[in-house]
Amino acid sequence: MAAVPGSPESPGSPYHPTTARDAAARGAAGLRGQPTPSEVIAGLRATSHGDDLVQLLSPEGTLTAHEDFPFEVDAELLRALYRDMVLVRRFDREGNALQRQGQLSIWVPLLGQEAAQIGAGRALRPSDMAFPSYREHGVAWCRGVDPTQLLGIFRGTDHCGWDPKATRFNCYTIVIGNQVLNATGYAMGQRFDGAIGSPEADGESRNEATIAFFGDGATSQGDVHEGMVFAAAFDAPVVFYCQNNQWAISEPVEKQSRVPLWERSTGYGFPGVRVDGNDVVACLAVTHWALEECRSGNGPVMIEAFTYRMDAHTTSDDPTRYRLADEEQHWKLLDPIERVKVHLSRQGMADQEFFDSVGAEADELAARFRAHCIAMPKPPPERIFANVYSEPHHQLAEQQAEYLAYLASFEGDHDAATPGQVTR
Amino acid sequence: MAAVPGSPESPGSPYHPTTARDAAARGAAGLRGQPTPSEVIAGLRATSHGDDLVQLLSPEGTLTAHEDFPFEVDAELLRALYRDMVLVRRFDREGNALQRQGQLSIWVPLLGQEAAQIGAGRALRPSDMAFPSYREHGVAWCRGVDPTQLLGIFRGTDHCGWDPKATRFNCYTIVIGNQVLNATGYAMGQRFDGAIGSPEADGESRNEATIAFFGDGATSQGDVHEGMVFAAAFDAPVVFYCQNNQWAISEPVEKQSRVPLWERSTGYGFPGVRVDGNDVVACLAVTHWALEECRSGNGPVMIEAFTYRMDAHTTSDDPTRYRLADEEQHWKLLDPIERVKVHLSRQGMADQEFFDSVGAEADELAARFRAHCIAMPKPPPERIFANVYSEPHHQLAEQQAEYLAYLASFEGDHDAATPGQVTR
Amino acid sequence: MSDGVVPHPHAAPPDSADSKPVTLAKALNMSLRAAMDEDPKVIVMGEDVGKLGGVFRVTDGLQKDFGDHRVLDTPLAESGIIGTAVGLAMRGYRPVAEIQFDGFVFPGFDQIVSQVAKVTYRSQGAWSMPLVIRIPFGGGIGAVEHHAEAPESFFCHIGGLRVVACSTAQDAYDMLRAAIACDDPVVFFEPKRRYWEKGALSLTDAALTDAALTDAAAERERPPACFSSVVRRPGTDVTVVSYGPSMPILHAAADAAATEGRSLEVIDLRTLSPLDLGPVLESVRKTGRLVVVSEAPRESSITADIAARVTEEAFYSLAAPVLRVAGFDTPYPPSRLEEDYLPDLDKVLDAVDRALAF
Amino acid sequence: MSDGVVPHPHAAPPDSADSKPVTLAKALNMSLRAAMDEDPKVIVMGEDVGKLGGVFRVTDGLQKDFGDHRVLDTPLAESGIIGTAVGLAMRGYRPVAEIQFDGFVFPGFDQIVSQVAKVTYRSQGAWSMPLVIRIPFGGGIGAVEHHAEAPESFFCHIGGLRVVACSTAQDAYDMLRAAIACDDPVVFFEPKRRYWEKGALSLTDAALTDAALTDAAAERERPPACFSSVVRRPGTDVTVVSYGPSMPILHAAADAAATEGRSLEVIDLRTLSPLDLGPVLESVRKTGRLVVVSEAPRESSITADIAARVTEEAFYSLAAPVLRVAGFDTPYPPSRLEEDYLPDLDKVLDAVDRALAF
Ligand SMILES: Cc1ncc(C[n+]2csc(CCOP(=O)(O)OP(=O)(O)O)c2C)c(N)n1
Ligand SMILES: Cc1ncc(C[n+]2csc(CCOP(=O)(O)OP(=O)(O)O)c2C)c(N)n1
Ligand SMILES: [Mg+2]
Ligand SMILES: [Mg+2]
Repeated sequence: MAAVPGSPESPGSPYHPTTARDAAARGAAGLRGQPTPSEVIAGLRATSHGDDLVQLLSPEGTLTAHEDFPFEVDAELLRALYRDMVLVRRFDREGNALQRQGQLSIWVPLLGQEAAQIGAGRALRPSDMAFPSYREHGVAWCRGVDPTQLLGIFRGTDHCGWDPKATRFNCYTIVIGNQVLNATGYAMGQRFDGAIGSPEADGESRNEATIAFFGDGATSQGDVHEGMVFAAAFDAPVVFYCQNNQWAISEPVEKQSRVPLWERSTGYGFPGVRVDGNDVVACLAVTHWALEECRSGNGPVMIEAFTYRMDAHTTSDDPTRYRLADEEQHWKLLDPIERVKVHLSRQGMADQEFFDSVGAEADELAARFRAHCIAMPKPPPERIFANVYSEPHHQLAEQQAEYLAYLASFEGDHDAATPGQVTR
Repeated sequence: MAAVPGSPESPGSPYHPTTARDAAARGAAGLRGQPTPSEVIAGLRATSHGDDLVQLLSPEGTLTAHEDFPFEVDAELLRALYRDMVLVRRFDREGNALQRQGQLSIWVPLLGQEAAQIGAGRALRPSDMAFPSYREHGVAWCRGVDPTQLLGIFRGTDHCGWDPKATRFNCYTIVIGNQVLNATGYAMGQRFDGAIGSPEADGESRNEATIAFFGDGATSQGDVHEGMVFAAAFDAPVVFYCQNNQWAISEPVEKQSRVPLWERSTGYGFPGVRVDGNDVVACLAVTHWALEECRSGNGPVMIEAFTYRMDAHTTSDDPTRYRLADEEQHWKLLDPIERVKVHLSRQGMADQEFFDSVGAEADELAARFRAHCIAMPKPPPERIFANVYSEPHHQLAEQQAEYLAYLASFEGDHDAATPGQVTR
Repeated sequence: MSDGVVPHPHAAPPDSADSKPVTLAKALNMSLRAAMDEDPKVIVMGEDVGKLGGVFRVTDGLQKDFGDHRVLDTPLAESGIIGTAVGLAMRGYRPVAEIQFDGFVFPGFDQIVSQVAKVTYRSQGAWSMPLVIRIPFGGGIGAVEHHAEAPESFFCHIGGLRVVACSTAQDAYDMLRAAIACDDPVVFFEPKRRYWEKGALSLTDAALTDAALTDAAAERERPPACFSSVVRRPGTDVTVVSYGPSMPILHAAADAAATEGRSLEVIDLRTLSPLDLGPVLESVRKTGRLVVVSEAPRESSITADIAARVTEEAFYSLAAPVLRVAGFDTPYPPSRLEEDYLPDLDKVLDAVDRALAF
Repeated sequence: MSDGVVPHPHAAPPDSADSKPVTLAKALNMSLRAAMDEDPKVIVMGEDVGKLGGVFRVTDGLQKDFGDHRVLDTPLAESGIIGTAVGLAMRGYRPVAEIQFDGFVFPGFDQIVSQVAKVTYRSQGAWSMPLVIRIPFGGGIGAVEHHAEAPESFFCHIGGLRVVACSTAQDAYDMLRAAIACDDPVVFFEPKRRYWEKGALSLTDAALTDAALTDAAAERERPPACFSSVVRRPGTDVTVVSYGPSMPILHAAADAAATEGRSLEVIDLRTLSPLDLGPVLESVRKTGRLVVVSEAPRESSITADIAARVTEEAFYSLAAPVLRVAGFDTPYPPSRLEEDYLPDLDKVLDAVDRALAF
């Protein structure tokens, strides 16, 4: 990665650019809505990962092997990963556009995190289980969830548009971090079922693992801690996959931790790795390794994928209020897709025709995504009462019957009543 | 400390004596209510602390200096610490006896943890603030809380019998771990007030610190994690003082962590120390150091006081159901009071007269404690409604008036009605 | 039992071979054991539930017999207990999670509100959530702070949960079996101060089936449900309803009232959410007067809900407003004051008097 | 204002120098600013409250002007926010903690139940707990899960807390000042879908004092309180009460009913715990009919509580049972269904019709 000004080892407070003493020193007048110099340094610092980062494919497109994470990489794999990332980015951008056009209430962009998600997602086997947060559209893609199934949440037609059990990709979780405990519990179940630690036969094994996705901000939540405590206590085969995208809405990662996030794992006695989250090959190799550790009974494992949220937090957010364009510019140089493209081209692994065909496929996907979105109807009111319980529930049945009867009472009205508007 | 069988470095699973694989290997039949061999080893292992333990006064009574924690120790100090521990143990035992005799609903014994508590308690300045859990009778003693003020909680006459603000010793907290966040918040306030980091004048400073007490079991709670996250984020002058007494009711510390508890601090980027919790001098020296770190602006700091709960969890508990007498016997050899007595005697720092006088003082204290307890009356019913709010509250005023009128309605009854019994 | 009236639990148990007096705690223990015997997916988890058998010994001996794969001593963290139980349920287990005391459920509250209660809804039914959360609740045992609370109303306010409370050994056994068999999450309240009281326990097959529990309900032609309310003692003048720990007080009140020639109809709600108001409404249409008894504070509570709904549905039948005997809107007081705080015989009789005076 | 009747908030604000229309969000912002200006111990804390000014911009500009010692961007953990706020309050601060959305208060629930609400009681008054927990609440903004809930009933059930909800810019300003000035913990609900609606804001001194807020209360000779309920619009046929986001619906209903010759009396509760039932009872004694409106689910809720208490205290005045227009007992639905879920004009008018039909 390119060297950047403001080394993390610089004296002062590398992880604490805005301590009280700093603030006291510059006085309240120092706070003027613009990032202070120390904040600028902190922002840029975040691009400097320290020596501990696992990287296989450099931003310049150079591929090197890593002795701890051996992984066979061929042209086919790289092309497939490239295609995944381009397609995912394309429909992600379409999500933003649909929101701007009023077709979605909100969209949560993954821009910049394609490698972190595709690398992890492609390391999973169908029999593994994944617990996402809410930004994991790339992982969803790898799990076979059709992108259109993601739309309901953001259009307000459902809370989860895919079958989390069949896809082994849980519903999105919005309450920060609390899915991490559910993931740990699921992994405990895998262990209790004897689905780990059995010998391979014909290169195949029935061993399973679970992966939990969460952000840098989430690491502060008690549930994430308890997930790690339980996983360690029960040797649960779970990979704690933290996408450190440097920001939790407007708060830089320095607000959550003084030290790199992967180091949390040391306090619990299991391994942690920091991987270049913009390097899809490294994310794949490290996640593959971590899942294997879990499957063979050596879980849990923590991965910090060091990446960057290149867009706003959501379409409702305005990042110009809290970070500088310089920072975003810097990370553009580290783009996760570009480096794969450079490598493919330079190594003669793909020609223009390939890139064009992926581009065309992406446009088709985007068009289908858009068309599907626009056609999605308002669900019927019965949906309010459906699936609250798995077994019959007389009280809700009564409330539903009463409400439907109430709605029906408008039907005779001359002005073709729409409930919720004045109809009298 | 004496060497014990079952080294923590032995292969197998030093921190996980009862993993699923162990259990599977020996089958369900291996579980017979008695500790398994691996559990016995784990229990004994817990007495072996590894190389990282800070000890100044050995169980055999030998005092040595520690280069990281220099501390001046003289005869007067040692005699005072001895007296503290003897007196505290004496009224603690009286608490047990009062419970057995029906004068208390429950008592929470500190037996075995006198050094951990007196060492920490005596390191505090009056201006420091302490947040106890529920077993910190020794710390209460150091804060000037009269032992009789502890009785109300256990007799059911109050929820806190001392003034937590005046004594700077918060009320006991029973919900495991949640006081740790309150302590962190208080310490944040100390920092915001500028009560840390100012230069000493005449050896005196107005710098303050906070100390939070919690157990080994508490480390699993999300609130303890969040306390550490917030403290690190705000450079709060708080000492996280974990008394690892090896047990959380019936669960050995291995259920909570694979690694020594002090190592948690490394995941947050602040220092952690494991101290011999049965060595009052080491506890004093290390806590003194930690508080100074906090006062000078280098907080937070974590201390793990490695000790042992020599009695039951509470008077309601029956430890014979889950641990062996051997383990308790072993720890008797490490008694926190005995080693001070040996040192005082051997060094000629105290004679029999001194020991006798302390014994007599302890008996007097116990007698006063007992007499006070027995005389404690049932509080008046108004107490139910008092201090729910700091400001007037019409709804509770009404409920109180109504209830007192209801009670008064019995007063004319011929059979001298006691509410709560049939009076009609 | 088909008329919804069961024998007075204080009456001597029928002396038959298949019925014997056991403590409520023992009945729960037997219920867990039977469920675990029948279905290997039933697992028990919590703090100290293993070798210790739980602080109330409800899980006594289970780890010994079923192994530490199926009876899990967990780290000390309630959110962790509930949150991992959710994951285990997704994996196909039927976890029975123990919260050691009522006052310690709150660290796990987010998991209950945001996951336990919503997983099925969110996933449009793809996940069921067959999870039981056992909570010993209520006061009267002289305990320290946080050990004597009645938090049931919080859970009744959460759509997606079922909430029940048992009051007899027989119900303890049957209802826990039914709760474990239910594919929905059930918050199961156990009246801790009644743990050591003995009651008849019959293990006939009928008692084990859901059907038996919903008999009365089915007869009133409402949809099947795991649980239903039951008239414990018929009467004509005032209806008194409660659940869990206060039920013996209601029986005592009915006895005392009878000596004054007043006839109380005693109803045990058993299910708190959804409420099974059928028997209550039927009774109120007869008596015209209702007293609701609960240890929980009044504001935004289950007693308020019963009062509101009964008034709405039986407005013209009521000769008096629904009266409540409940906890004050304060934190739970120091235990030497709990007899002033808790519902008792006098307070219930006083409320009955007031209802009759309207 | 002394008769407890304030002008219709939809009426044009009086065009005077000391009154100007501002959004409800802006009024809250101004209130925070004024409180911080006056008392250096007032601090603001939460997620993104600093440079971003909060996701709703309620804290906009405060960090810039008061510094990051007094406007704290905290780590992402609600229990941490509430728990450290408790410690800061013990240290003498008056923290105003922001919970970003209603559905995210639950990780902090234990701190609220076990510490915030109990610290004063436990310490026999040694600690006061001058802490305000601000929660944007309610639906109607087309948001994703957990962003549209109405959790107020949970807090009303907790002795030791005060719970309030504002509905106008003026109240937003005054009530937040009063909440910050109060030595008790106040859970302060803000109707998020009304944040951008403008209302008159007068900053006369009278509006700033507690006294003005409790005027009506004082006249009814009840003990002083931070907050009181208020008749927004007098009427004679049916009393309709609500709080926060549904208030404009009540005004619209009163308008619509007026065209049919029916006169609704509209009451804004403002304080949810303790309830200030005086104005409601007074009204019901006149109208005989009460409709309570709230977005919260019905079971064990604030609407149940109002129904139960009003029925108990005004039994003979009621010509109809208290009717409720409230959320269903389900999780909050996907937002395209929220217009079906939420109270609206039709539902309120329907309830008014039903009340009149009794
Ligand atoms: C418990 C909870 N608190 C607050 C929020 C509001 N919120 C949504 S996303 C977010 C920031 C999350 O940051 P991070 O964990 O780094 O994930 P990222 O969004 O960067 O992927 C916050 C505060 C929430 N969803 N849940
Ligand atoms: C939140 C919560 N859960 C459960 C309990 C019940 N309980 C009381 S003490 C205890 C064990 C505490 O162990 P530890 O933290 O090691 O402290 P120790 O008692 O050993 O001093 C438990 C589970 C509680 N008080 N609070
Ligand atoms: Mg982030
Ligand atoms: Mg312990």
